[in-house]
Amino acid sequence: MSGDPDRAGESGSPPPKNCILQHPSYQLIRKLEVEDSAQVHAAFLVYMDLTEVRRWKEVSCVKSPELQVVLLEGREKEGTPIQSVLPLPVDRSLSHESIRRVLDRGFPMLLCAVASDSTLVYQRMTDGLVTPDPPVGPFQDVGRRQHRKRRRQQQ
Amino acid sequence: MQAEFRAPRRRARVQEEYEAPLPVSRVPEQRSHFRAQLINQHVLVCHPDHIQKIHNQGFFGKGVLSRCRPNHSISDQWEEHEGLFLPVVSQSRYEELLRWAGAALSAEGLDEEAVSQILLGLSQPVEMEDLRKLVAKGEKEQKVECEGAWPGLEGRVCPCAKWPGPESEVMPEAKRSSSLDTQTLKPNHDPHPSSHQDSDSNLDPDPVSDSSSDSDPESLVPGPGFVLVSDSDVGREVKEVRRSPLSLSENLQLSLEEAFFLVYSLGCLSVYLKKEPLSIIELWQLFRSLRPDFVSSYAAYHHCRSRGWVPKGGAAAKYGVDFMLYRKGPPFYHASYSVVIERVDDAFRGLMLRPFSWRSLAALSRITANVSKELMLCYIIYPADLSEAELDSPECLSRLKVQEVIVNRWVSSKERAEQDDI
Amino acid sequence: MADQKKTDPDVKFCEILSPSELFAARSRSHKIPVRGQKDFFPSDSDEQRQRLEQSLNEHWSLISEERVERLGNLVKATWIPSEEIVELQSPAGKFWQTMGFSARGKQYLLPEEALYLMECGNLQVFYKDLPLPIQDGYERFLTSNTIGLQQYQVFGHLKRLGYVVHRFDPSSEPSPYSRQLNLPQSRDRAGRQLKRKRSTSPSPSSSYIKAKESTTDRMEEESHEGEDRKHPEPHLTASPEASEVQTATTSSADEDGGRTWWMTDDLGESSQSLTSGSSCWDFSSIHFPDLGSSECHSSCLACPDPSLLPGALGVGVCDLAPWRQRINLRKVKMSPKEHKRDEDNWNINKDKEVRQCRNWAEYQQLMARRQGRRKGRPAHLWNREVTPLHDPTQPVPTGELLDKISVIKSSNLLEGASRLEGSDDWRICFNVYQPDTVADFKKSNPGKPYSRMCVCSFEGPVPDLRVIKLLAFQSGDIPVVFAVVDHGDISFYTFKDFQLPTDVYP
Amino acid sequence: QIWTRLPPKTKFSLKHSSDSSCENTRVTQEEDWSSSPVVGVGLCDSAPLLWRVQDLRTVRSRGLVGALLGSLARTPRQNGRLGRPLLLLPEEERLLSECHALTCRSPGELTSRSAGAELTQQVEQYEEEQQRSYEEQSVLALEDRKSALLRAMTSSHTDEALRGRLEAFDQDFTLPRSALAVQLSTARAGLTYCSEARAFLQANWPIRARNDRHSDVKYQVFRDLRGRGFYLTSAGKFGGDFLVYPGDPLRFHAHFIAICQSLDQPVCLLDVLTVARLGSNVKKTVLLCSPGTDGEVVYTSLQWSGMV
Repeated sequence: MSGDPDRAGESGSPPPKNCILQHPSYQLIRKLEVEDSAQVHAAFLVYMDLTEVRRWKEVSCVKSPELQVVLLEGREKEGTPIQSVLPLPVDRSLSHESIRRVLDRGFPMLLCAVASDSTLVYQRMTDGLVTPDPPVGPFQDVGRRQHRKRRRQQQ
Repeated sequence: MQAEFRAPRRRARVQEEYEAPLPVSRVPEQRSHFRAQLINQHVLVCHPDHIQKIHNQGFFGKGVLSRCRPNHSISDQWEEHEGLFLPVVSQSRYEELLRWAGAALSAEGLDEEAVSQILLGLSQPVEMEDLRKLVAKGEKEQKVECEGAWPGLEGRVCPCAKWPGPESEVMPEAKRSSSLDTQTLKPNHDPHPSSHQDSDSNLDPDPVSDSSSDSDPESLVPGPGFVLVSDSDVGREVKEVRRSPLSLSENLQLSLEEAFFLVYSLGCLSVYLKKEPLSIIELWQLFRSLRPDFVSSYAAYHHCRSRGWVPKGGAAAKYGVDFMLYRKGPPFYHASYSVVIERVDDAFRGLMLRPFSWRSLAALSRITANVSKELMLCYIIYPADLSEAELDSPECLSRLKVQEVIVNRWVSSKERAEQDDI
Repeated sequence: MADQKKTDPDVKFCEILSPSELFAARSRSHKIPVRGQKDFFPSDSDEQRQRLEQSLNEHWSLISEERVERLGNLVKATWIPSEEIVELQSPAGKFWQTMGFSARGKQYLLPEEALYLMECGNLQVFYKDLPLPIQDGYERFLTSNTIGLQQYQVFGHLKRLGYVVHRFDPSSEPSPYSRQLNLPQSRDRAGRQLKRKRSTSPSPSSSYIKAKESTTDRMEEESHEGEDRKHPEPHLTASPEASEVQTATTSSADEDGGRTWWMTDDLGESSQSLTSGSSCWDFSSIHFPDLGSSECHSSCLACPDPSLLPGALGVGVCDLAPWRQRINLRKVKMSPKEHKRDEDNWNINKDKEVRQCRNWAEYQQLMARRQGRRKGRPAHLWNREVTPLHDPTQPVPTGELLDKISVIKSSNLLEGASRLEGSDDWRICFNVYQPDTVADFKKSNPGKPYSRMCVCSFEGPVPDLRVIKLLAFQSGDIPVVFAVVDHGDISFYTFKDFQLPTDVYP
Repeated sequence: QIWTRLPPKTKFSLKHSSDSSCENTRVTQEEDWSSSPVVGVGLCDSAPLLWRVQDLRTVRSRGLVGALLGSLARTPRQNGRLGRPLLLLPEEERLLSECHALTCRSPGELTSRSAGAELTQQVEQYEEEQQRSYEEQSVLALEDRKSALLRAMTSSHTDEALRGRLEAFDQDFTLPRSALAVQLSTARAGLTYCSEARAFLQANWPIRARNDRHSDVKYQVFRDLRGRGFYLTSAGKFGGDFLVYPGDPLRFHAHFIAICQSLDQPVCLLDVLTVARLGSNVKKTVLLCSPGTDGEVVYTSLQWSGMV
């Protein structure tokens, strides 16, 4: 182990600089002046995940005035449509109304539950009724083909 | 009626060494004390060495950019370039990184000119010869890099896209074969960081296909402070080696329960708010104010830890519970229990942390069974005479009691197949 | 019926079969058509429409089928509304082994049993000399006095699978106290009668109680089935502490209400006196007793300071020699691994400075001095009123560490359960016996049930810990199953006591 | 049944509420009820049960599924396929009663029926009918025996021998009383109701407490989805309120797990995760359904995303 127990053990020494506080995107999110700091942190983690891990494009942070939360918007890949992401700490509750508020922005929406240790769980939320994909099986062939056709027609 | 204990299931492939159950020394000479920072009501560990120890000994926390262990790298695409293994980034990505570095430098008070000077210097191609020399210098160089995560005021560039901390170095071409060399340099390097990424992929038919684990684990080898910038815009692909403009230093985020356990039960962590370390009482009161149910959730967490199990709150979000309980640690065993914490008073009446209906219980029990885990209700029993003043100190824990209950669905007929007509 | 047919054939509803239909029904099939694979998307294809039509036809022909039985195979019975039971008029069939009871020289069925047998085509129940259709069975037999629809749904579900299902009568169960003492059940009929009168649930009519009385004398089965438990893995050991706690608390909890208060009161008092006493001890005046030192061969312990003893208690000199002989002085054999751990363990007795201390005060001073010197003991953790549970500068093996930080006590379902008052909302409804026991089943001596059922509605509340404890206490060592009825669906859940075993890694 | 042909991704939000075809379908359906026979409900322990096959068919043709509770007459000792009675969901019961298509038949009728002389008459009739049935069945049984004999003997016996045997049958054959086939009726016999009696029957319908908000929300959602042609059953075991089928559940798998809640009701995020997880495990979309302010129901589909 290449630790430095002595130095680390001294209680008096100042803590190392924190990287998060200096991250430019973090500063951007803070400028939105959302009071709920747990939600702000959640938004930052999701922002980092989208940009750094998933490499989304054109990710921006916006404030929802009705909900007083930070929303993220971006594209999964270049040229794909914009999506809204609502980051929310996992111990919260939410109403259908607040989901509708985000959907009303007009983009496909993801709800991202942020666990206390920064684990993220994304849920897709869509206005209206989205028929699930049929289970795979030989008997489904007919339905599946029609399903695809329908989907194509809608797009 | 006592529930039968079901033996935890070992993972089929275990790719890492077990270090220790908890991040405490077991010989008097070896002492370790760790440090974390309270940011936005969350506890973050920044020091790479601390991160390693806290995570590997007891599996506390999660890398904010990774799925469990902090192992995020600047690029998931790596290439061998004239004998050196380097991460590949696109020109646009590189420019993005440059912009960020610039923003960070401006934030530190540099004027525009100085910033652009530094950035210009940064983005110059690096000669392979120089790079090889740097690599040869070896560990000494590494130490320097560790100190600063950001380009300093002196204009000295820290080539540090490294992660995680001390084990990052430029990998010589004999990346895996010269095992002796690598081993000494990287004593606790995990060759397969993604090995337990989806901690339950074996048994848990994760609804979404596990596409991320398809990526070659080798490519996640921690990188040096240099990147291979590929620019395909000019018709043919041009690749050149440059310094990485900034470090994407990853932090370890601890849940409040994990942080408090390390501070109070093990005495091995100090949590700083701004520059001041917090006392146990301060931390307790702060956490209680952040989360009204902190006493109950900590009591449940503490109880499981004191029985030697590893509770993980993050994985539990996937299953809609408070935490998952692992034997030994997620890399070694599948989670055994999904735990839901309930708070009850002296007369065992529920105080409804999470109002349960048969509907929600049915769903929980079903998904728990689907991934061959058991649903455990963990009741925290508060004595009637426990005052608010007492609750303001963690010493109230000794007045609480815990009752575990296993919820099982009983199938009235084994032969009766689940009705398929749904 | 027939009369209406004649008067107004158009609006008359009739599902009564003609003699020729009845005759034809004797040879009808007993097979249930297999349902075909379902489609995922409705399309307008003829194929799909055809398949739907075929499925519906099959469905309706199954649903509309009426029960037709040979008269000779039917047991006749009459409904006695005043007593809410059914009296058999002809000899009982095979079902008598697991259902019904005799009284006053007659044979009776409980309403749920009668209804189930009607549905099975075994029983024809008459009321005022006319046979009751199944619908009347449901509407007349199932009331809040006897057994509700949801309870009957559970009863029927289990019976159809072959389980033996009896009403649970709390007064006929041995009390938890006698269960614990393993008392043979009292055969004093008068006493039992008295108990039954007190019983609140489930409330069968009094005649049923009396009737059942004569048949249900039985001995509680003493034998306990050997449970084949899986052995935990080597490192995994259920903490002995937990099991100790369990037995200790159950014994006190199971005591009569009259004695529990006395015990707890006593405990409180003794602990109080202990703490008040300790606070006035002067540590600097208490010397360490010299017990083991090999240099000193004194064979006597001096009298303790009388000020430390409760009044009027005289303690003389203690001769150590006989005690020494009884102590096992053999060296403990240790594996190399254990040796190593032992060495790693920092032994306080090897510490020179510690050995120079003559009393507690000096030892504590030494510790305080050391603490000040010690690195890695940050002031913000150690110089405050609450300090960490573990001092990382004083390493201990993991097992010990876990013991040290185990500050939250474990409870078990029986702890404090006896003081809980029963509730009408939650009660055990049925005793259930496994289908494979039917062959040797004796109503007079049914033995230990496989489980007990508590029927609840899906729209109702989920049991809280109080309810779980209450029913666990009532049921003893037999698991309570919650049968939750969601319209046509029934799901079964158990809430079992559990103590997470301690898992120690070196 | 226009709505079963809906494209799977049709939007039914507030914005699209003006969709006229949707309105029309619903209106037509309600009107249709007036021409259909009234359904007779028996109350058992206050649960609404349907007994007559005709009633079961009527509600099914209206897309109401209910839940079968009884043992199946053909093979009673199994739980895979159950038989009459059919239990109506509270929403089905409410829908029927609001369409004036429901009447209650209490066992009280039976009591009034069974008074004095009338009862004696009924018993006599019952016995007469049983006797008549016995005679008819005897004839049928004899025929049956004869034809069986004929089949068995054609090859090996002479006509004479056969004729002798058949004559002996005619003289000696008696059907044992115990071999009489009798019916154990399922539904109680009684009057059906004609549509004119509707208003009167409506007044008779027992008033039940349905004041709580959640049942109102559930009812509005049920009504709306049914109006769109979906079939609904209870979804308790999936953690939801309704399972939503694109067509008759006999032939189709459910597509959705509907969760009904008013727009402003907060739901614990963990509960949302649980049910969304379960939905993806069973390959169904979780549907949040809330009645909007203008009577339209708002739907949001919830799917476990592919982002791990």
